[in-house]
Amino acid sequence: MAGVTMVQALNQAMREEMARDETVLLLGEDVGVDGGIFRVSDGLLDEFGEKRVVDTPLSEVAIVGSAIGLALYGFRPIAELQFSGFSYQAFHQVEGHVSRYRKRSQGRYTVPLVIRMPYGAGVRALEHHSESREAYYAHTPGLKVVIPRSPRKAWELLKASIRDPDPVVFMEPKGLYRRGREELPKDRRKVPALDGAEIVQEGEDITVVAYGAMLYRAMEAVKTLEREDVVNAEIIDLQMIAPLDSDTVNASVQKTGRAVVIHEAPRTLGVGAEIAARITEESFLSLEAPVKRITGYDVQVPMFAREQLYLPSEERILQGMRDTLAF
Amino acid sequence: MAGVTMVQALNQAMREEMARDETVLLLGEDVGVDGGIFRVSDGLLDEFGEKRVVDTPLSEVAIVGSAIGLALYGFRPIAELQFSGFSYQAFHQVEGHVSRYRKRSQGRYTVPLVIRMPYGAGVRALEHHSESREAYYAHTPGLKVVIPRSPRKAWELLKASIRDPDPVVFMEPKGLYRRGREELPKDRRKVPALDGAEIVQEGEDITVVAYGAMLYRAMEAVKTLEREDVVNAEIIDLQMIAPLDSDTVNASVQKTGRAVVIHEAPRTLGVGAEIAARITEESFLSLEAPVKRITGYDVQVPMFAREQLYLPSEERILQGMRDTLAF
Amino acid sequence: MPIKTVDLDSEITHLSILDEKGRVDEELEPDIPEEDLLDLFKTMLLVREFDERKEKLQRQGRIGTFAPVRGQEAAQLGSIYALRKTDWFVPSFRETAATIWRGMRLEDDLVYTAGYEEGIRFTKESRDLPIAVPVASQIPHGVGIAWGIQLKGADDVVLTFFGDGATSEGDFHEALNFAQVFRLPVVFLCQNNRWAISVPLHKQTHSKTLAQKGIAYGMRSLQVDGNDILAVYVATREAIERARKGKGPTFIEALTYRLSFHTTADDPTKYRPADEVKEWEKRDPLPRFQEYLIKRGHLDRDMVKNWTTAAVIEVDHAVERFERRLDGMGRDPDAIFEHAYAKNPPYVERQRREVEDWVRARREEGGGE
Amino acid sequence: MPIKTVDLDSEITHLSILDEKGRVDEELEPDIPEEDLLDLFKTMLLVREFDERKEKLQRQGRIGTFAPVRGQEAAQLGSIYALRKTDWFVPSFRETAATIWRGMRLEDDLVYTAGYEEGIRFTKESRDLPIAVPVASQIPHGVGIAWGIQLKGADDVVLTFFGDGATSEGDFHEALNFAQVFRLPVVFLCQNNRWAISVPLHKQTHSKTLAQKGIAYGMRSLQVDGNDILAVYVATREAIERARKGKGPTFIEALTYRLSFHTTADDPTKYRPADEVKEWEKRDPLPRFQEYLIKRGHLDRDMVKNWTTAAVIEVDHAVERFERRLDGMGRDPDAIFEHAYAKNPPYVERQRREVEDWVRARREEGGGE
Ligand SMILES: Cc1ncc(C[n+]2csc(CCOP(=O)(O)OP(=O)(O)O)c2C)c(N)n1
Ligand SMILES: Cc1ncc(C[n+]2csc(CCOP(=O)(O)OP(=O)(O)O)c2C)c(N)n1
Ligand SMILES: [Mg+2]
Ligand SMILES: [Mg+2]
Repeated sequence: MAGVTMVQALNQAMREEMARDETVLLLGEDVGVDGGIFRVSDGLLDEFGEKRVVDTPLSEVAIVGSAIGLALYGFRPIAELQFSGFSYQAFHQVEGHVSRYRKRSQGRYTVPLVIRMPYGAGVRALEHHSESREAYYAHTPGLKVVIPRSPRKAWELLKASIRDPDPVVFMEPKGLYRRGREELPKDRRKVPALDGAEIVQEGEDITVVAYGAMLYRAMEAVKTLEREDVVNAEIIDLQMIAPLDSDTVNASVQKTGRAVVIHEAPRTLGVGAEIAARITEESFLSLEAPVKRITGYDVQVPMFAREQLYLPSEERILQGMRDTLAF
Repeated sequence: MAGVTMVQALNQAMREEMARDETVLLLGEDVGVDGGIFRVSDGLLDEFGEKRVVDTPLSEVAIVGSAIGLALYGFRPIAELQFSGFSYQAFHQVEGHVSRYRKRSQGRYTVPLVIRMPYGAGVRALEHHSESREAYYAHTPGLKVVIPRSPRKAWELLKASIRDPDPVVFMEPKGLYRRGREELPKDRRKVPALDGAEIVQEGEDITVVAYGAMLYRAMEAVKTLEREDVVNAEIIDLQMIAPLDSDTVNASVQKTGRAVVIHEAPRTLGVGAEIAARITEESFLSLEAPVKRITGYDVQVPMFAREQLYLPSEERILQGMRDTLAF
Repeated sequence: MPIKTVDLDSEITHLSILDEKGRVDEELEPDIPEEDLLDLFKTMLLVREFDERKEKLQRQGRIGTFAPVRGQEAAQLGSIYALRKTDWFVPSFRETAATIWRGMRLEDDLVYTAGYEEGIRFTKESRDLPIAVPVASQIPHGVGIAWGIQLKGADDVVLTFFGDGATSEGDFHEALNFAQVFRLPVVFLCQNNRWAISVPLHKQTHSKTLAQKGIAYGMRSLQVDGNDILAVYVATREAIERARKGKGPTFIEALTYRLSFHTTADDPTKYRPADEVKEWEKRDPLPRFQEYLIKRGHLDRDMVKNWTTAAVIEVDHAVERFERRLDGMGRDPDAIFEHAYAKNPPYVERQRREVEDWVRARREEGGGE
Repeated sequence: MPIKTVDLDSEITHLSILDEKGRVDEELEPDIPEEDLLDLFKTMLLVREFDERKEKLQRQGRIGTFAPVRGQEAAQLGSIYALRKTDWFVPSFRETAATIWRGMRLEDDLVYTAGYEEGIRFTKESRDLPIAVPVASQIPHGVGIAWGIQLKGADDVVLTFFGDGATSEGDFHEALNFAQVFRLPVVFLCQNNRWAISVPLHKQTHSKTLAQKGIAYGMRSLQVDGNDILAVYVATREAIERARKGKGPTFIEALTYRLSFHTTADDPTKYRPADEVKEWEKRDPLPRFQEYLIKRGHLDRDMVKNWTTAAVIEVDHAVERFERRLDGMGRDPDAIFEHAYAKNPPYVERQRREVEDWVRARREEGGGE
């Protein structure tokens, strides 16, 4: 098959950035010799040596905390946390410091680090390996939160995140790690800066907002909808959930008058809540139906045997769009 | 002055519950000899002894983590964290365990603990002492999150939280600790179970949703509004932001057609987002204006000299209500 | 004297009773009833067989990933054997041997590993915690239970397990400090299997032993040969008895080795020299224990053969029961909404109905999965 | 041998050079230039005066709460003096003496304590971190900076401060382990002032010394009399030089005492015996250092008197400048939205305009605050 998987694209992005900028380095549990438990850093140790690809002790606080120090000193560390479910061990470092050094020091000290972590369902793993709690980070002022949808996007957004002057929590939808391939751009040097949402399909009748793995389910559902119901959907990939590019979303809703938003995370206070609130605030008079949230449920994420019942399915998404169109 | 402050009410609630139920105990930094840095546990050590009122080492993880163990064993621990700003040190224990043991053990093990923490602005303190990040906890399935508005409510809700079979994050609006006094009920034994929002004032024209310290600003603003604009507001104190009693809110909005929601927390993904989303979902056809959020801003909370510019002021709330009424 | 050495009253000892050839130090040899010795041995055989079978089931996609025990049987069984049924057992995620000793049914473990919460089955009397996936995060829970025991004046004890990697986490540090400050009846059993996934011990920490980490808390700490079931038992028993008498916690480092992969998702040949594994194969706790039992006249080769076959059959049966149960379980969505709260809030109940409606609609359409 | 003692190659020494009467151990006495000695002494006087003045300003409501230094001047100045300007200083929240030594202007400190971010003023050349309020959370930052230094091949060093209470936090543990695993050029300076707010040392941990906590990481660790500026200096200098030479981190426990309250929000008479404070008054680092300087002929009583007056005047001037600056600063809302991100997102800019409009509207109505 042509092209690369998301795992390979992320690997390539790090490789290129490390070659371009010697202040970029990678640290985390099992990122070196093992190449990362998902193989995202495969080969980087051989290429860049153990000063720049560092296997650390089992210490999320020290990984994030020392990455802060490295960033303060002038490096651009990429800290890998093995699963988002273990990122909360270091949550106080993120809330208390990563998001604040710029402010606290009146701009003198900044922490342009990237904290990478796989998140979301789809790998038949144990408890704590399937959650989507990106809203914790998106609710924290001072952070950027990026979620790529495809290999190419993963490559582009990770590079942009590494170059970004602000700290980025880079959440990798692990269900997409090996789903599908894409060619990377020919010209590898041009990297657009981090910048909001992308309209992946234009349409007139309904706005469909999603990100990460759910985007594909949304797109599949839209295909069925367009075929069976003869309507056009505008599909938006948020790409960044913080800062949230609600302007793009609102412009779309002001055209379509209807919106659904889809994510894996629990509904309550998930990103869909903010999208719904901002649409209501800014596009109220255009709205012909309530904004519909198609999301994970407000309970603990089940173990993997029942995961699919928990996640928004194509059918649920399709139904949600139909309800919204019929409202 | 008659009645008790919120600090005294909380103290009284713990005292009564500890006297009633010997499995209730209090642990935390400085809760014993010092009586808590806000004096909430004043005198409890003398009354109940150092086995039940325990000064711990400076370890939030161990405070919450050992409280989990105590709860698993059959105790009903109250864990005090000194400020919500230091609760993130133990966030992984809350996200990973407090909220999950019931589920994980298929109901065999439950953790009926209460994690108390002062939150919010108003004490002219250093960084990390003024934040309102209750949404982190409210977004975590399996937890209850309670926020009292007054001495009497603090007494009642803390007692109910201690008796509740689920884990409760009990967030105390520190700006209200010594603001105003109220009598506690004569009959101290009757304690209503934790149960959703309360309509503190009935009205017809607009629904005003708030909780904690902002409720008073909302009430003051409503007074001005009612006086100057001749309208009636229905004021709802959420009391619990998880589970969120949106049914009460929606019933109100279906009557008034308009709503504002007020909180100190950053706007993005704050509780107001969820309220706005649920109102839009369930009361869309009744809505005559977009739900207005009057909140803290999406930046790091400033140090105390500029705190008032950050917090929703009475004027901002008044203006927000007027905009909503005039929409 | 301006420069003086502080006397810390702390030293770290290393205990070993059964050597690599199965020779015993008779002075230190504990007095374990024959029946128990043989039970422990049978359990070792069973756990090995179970591990292997799970690996196959996983490769066939019938269960999910899991962490094998191979190499650590003595560390787990020697210590758990010292615990009373009424004491508390706080596992990490690799203690299948200890958990089986505590009475877990193999089929339940398979149900759990297949992704069903129902595999966790405790009775009201259970004093075993479910597995804890976030490394080290269970350690403070064990401390809290021990605190509860102390407050209640009960004479129970808590045995808390974790690995070498766990000692780098803050949770380990905070929990051990607490336990010693309050002199709680808890024993910390660190299975130092020399690897944390791909990270070897010397990259995990620069301390010469893990046991010495206990010195930070003024805690009694020692090292044992973790592949020597007798030494593990003796050290744990003593620690438990001290704890039971109110003398506070002990930290035990059991030196052992993870002979297998980290989990089925892992390929250790990527990071670990084959030689090292071979060296440790020689110290395998199972043949060593077997030699000991044979030398003591408790066991002969035939028994080993028969029991090995019996283990295979036991696992066969467990797998059959597991598969029957899976069939019955279907994909009942209700389970998602159970045990979330004592009583679900209204909107969660509405979500539950939403899922139920979906599943019903699907069934009516005659669709499978 | 089945039970053997493991040789840990680790012992904890205690260093003291200047005793409570100001008598010096001449063999260990460091060779500090007279000018520097007197500068250090002047700074001690200044910090004392500044602490007192801040207390008054706080009681008058002109500044917010703060953490006084009294009793810990030697621990802070002896150590910070050993640091080059180009080395890195990572404070906790009580290091006003060290921070002043590094060049912080008193008025900036007052501006900060009055609740304005602008009190934090760093230049591009600054190698001092801002204060860290969450206990122990700054320790890994110092480790990361040291790691950066090592990677860059620079010969700078990091000096990281924290208190006795901080040693109970997981962040302390994870950071020290990291530092030793990577042999980083960082010195950990623990000011053991025996209290963490109301929690005394023996409730904080059961370890005999805090220094021995370094044994957990195989880290060189020692104890010094923290009220003895010479001992603190000698120990820190040696540790810094080792770090500079690539020999890795050192953990120094400086035994000192918090003579004052925890912060202005605190009343230590509630929890701490007056006797204990009296005992420690006798070991006050200031008179002790003063005696030493007088004995060495560097100082006389008149100089002390004049310099004390000079300190008062310096603080007077700082307060005046502070008050003038506050006037000028107004309540500019813009500051809330500055330095939030490199570039604010559009909705944050809209929020900024919302606040500006409010403030403008208010001003136009002629309302003050
Ligand atoms: C807090 C946390 N971080 C990372 C992981 C991922 N992880 C699972 S097991 C493991 C290694 C554990 O090593 P050790 O403590 O030595 O136990 P062992 O696997 O050797 O039994 C890691 C890093 C996790 N489960 N929890
Ligand atoms: C993580 C965290 N928990 C609690 C607090 C509240 N607090 C501020 S200072 C302090 C005591 C600190 O003691 P120690 O480390 O000994 O430093 P000292 O105050 O004695 O200088 C506490 C509990 C905090 N700032 N951070
Ligand atoms: Mg291990
Ligand atoms: Mg202290």
